[in-house]
Amino acid sequence: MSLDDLGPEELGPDAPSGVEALFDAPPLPEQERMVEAILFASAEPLSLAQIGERLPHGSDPAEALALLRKRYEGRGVGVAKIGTGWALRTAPDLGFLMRREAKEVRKLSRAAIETLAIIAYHQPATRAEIEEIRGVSLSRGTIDILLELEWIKLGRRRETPGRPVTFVTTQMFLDHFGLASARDLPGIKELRAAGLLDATPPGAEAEEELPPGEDGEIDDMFPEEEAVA
Amino acid sequence: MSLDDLGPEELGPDAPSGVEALFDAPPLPEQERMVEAILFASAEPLSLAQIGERLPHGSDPAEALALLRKRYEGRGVGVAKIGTGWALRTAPDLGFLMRREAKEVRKLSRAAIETLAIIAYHQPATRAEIEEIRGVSLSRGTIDILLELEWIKLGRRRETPGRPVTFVTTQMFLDHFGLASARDLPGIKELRAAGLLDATPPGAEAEEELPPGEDGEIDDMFPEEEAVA
Amino acid sequence: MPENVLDAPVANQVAPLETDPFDTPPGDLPEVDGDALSVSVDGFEGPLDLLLMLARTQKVDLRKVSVLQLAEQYLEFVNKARALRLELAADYLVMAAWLAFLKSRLLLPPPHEDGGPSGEELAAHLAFQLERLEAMRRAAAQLMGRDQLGRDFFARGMTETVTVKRQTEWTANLADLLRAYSRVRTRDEFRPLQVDRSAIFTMDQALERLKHVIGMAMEWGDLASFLPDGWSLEPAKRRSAIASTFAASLELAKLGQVEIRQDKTFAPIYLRARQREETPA
Repeated sequence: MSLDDLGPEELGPDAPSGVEALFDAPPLPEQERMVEAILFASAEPLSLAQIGERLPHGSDPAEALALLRKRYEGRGVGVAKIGTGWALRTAPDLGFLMRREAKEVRKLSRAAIETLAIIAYHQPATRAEIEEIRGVSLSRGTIDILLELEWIKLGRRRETPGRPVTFVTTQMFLDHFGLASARDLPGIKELRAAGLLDATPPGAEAEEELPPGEDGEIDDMFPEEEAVA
Repeated sequence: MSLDDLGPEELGPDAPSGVEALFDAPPLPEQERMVEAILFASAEPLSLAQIGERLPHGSDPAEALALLRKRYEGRGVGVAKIGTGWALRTAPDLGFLMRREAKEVRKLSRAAIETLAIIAYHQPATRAEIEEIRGVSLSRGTIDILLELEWIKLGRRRETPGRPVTFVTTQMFLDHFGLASARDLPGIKELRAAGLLDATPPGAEAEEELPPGEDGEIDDMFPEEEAVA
Repeated sequence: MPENVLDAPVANQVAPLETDPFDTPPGDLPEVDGDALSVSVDGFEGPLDLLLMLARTQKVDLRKVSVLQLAEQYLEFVNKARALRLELAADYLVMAAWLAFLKSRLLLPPPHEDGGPSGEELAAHLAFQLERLEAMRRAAAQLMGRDQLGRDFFARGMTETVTVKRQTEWTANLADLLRAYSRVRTRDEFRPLQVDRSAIFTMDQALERLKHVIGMAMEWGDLASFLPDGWSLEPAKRRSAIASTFAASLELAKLGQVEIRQDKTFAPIYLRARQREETPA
């Protein structure tokens, strides 16, 4: 039996130190401490893989993280899931205490907020799709403010004529709004169930004469829009 | 005796709720949570008086802090006294895990980001091509920084006289900028539409940007650059 | 006829949307108040936004909105705005034309199978667009109403724990990268223009030539007939020659050597030498 096969249980916390111990993972409670320190020190959310990289060889980051999450339950600070990552964040109910820490948040225009919401709920979304939903063309500066905030980034180009760029939301977006994933956007299930994230009304015929202002772009999201008067 | 004089001990956690409760300090465990969140979010160590200022009226910061210190004993993060203040710090014995956090974050220089952008859009690109597009010669350090960041690497040598080395972007580059592929970078028209390109000089709209990474021949790639002195 | 929406105090119907505390700086709000004369489309973000506001005045679920009634409301709004001589952007007029077309489709008996969508299908799609826009607005408000990082909950305040090894991490974000490329490419576009001089007929050349040939032109002659030989065929050369010859003719007119005539806008321009005998001394 090689030393690598020895779990921390076999060796126990009192395992003899020495050369062999260098190859053992520390006991789970110690791993939990380490995950705590690692998450605490990182400004950005860390994925399980990233946490694992920093732990000693043979550690079990998932198990250690699970213990840590439990320990922080109901505390003033908690372990938050943000996309594929994890981070320590203060409990939302205590926000009122931190007023003086609060940064002045740039006031976004109505166009920017709606554009963000459309990208979040319809992602990946092209410029033409955003314009079609809002019924107006996107003004300069709207997309670039959202890029600057790092709330959106480029997705894959649509494989349709013109190969338009698409936009998707980022982990910073999830972090900012305290979302574990884009699936947790408020009301998204209801919107999907009501067909409001589709391109056409439920049961609509494929061939349609559409109101003006539509781009008639062909893509995954709006497959039926090609026929424009 | 006024309500303000009542410490949480007098009222206890089961103090009657009602109008008076609005003026009561929260129960001590709640105060402890609050101190935890306050210390976590603060950018500098806080004195007991400063903690007290942020807690609801009538709280007992010393008592709450004592509880918190006890809770964090032996954890991966601890309450540390720094000068006259208190702060949450990672446990000193776990410093070795944090070494990679001790980074000085600096914005990339303008020359470096421009060079990177040119490589991203025109890869594989030679030094001469980068210089031609930027109109200035490239300093050694610029390419070095990008190589060191592993955002660019050496591509195939160009089969032209002198067989110059070329540069291409890496997977790390894509990861850092949240791109699925270099082909998803927007073209000039899309940059302009997104408001990232401010000026529209007369006649500029005729320009059609090649999608990056299309691997065009060098002569096709820079057709307009021939007139450069 | 539905109630006159322009006269109706609709501000309260707009209200639910404006409860979003993060947005709608003053001046962004649609301005339709009780005064029939204050019709303004400034506050609306395009015809769809206006339609949505009008749809809300029907006080029904958007799924049950009467598109026919909505079309009438919109057309009435547009007519009123025109009667008041308000400038309406083109997209408002395009929408008006489309709604008039939709209205006719809804009112007339269904045409023979011409393959086009029926009025009902068009109406259903419009109702869907309105519902979807409203849904996105509500979603946007919900999103902004969530607890936000740095305002309601916080990341760790201090940035560095251990300063064992100083390491510089270079960073840049996607916006930086895209801006950098834009900057490089724009700089390119601003390079001094280098034109192939062979295609340029300079004003000096034109002046020289015109001075020489105009003396013989006692009758009105089309500007084009004064172009130098070989400059009329190629469009680029022709354009340059016309521009410089025209500029030269203005110059000569100023000097009193040439008369210029044009019957109406964009009509051909005629030149002739100034008739000396007609000039009072």
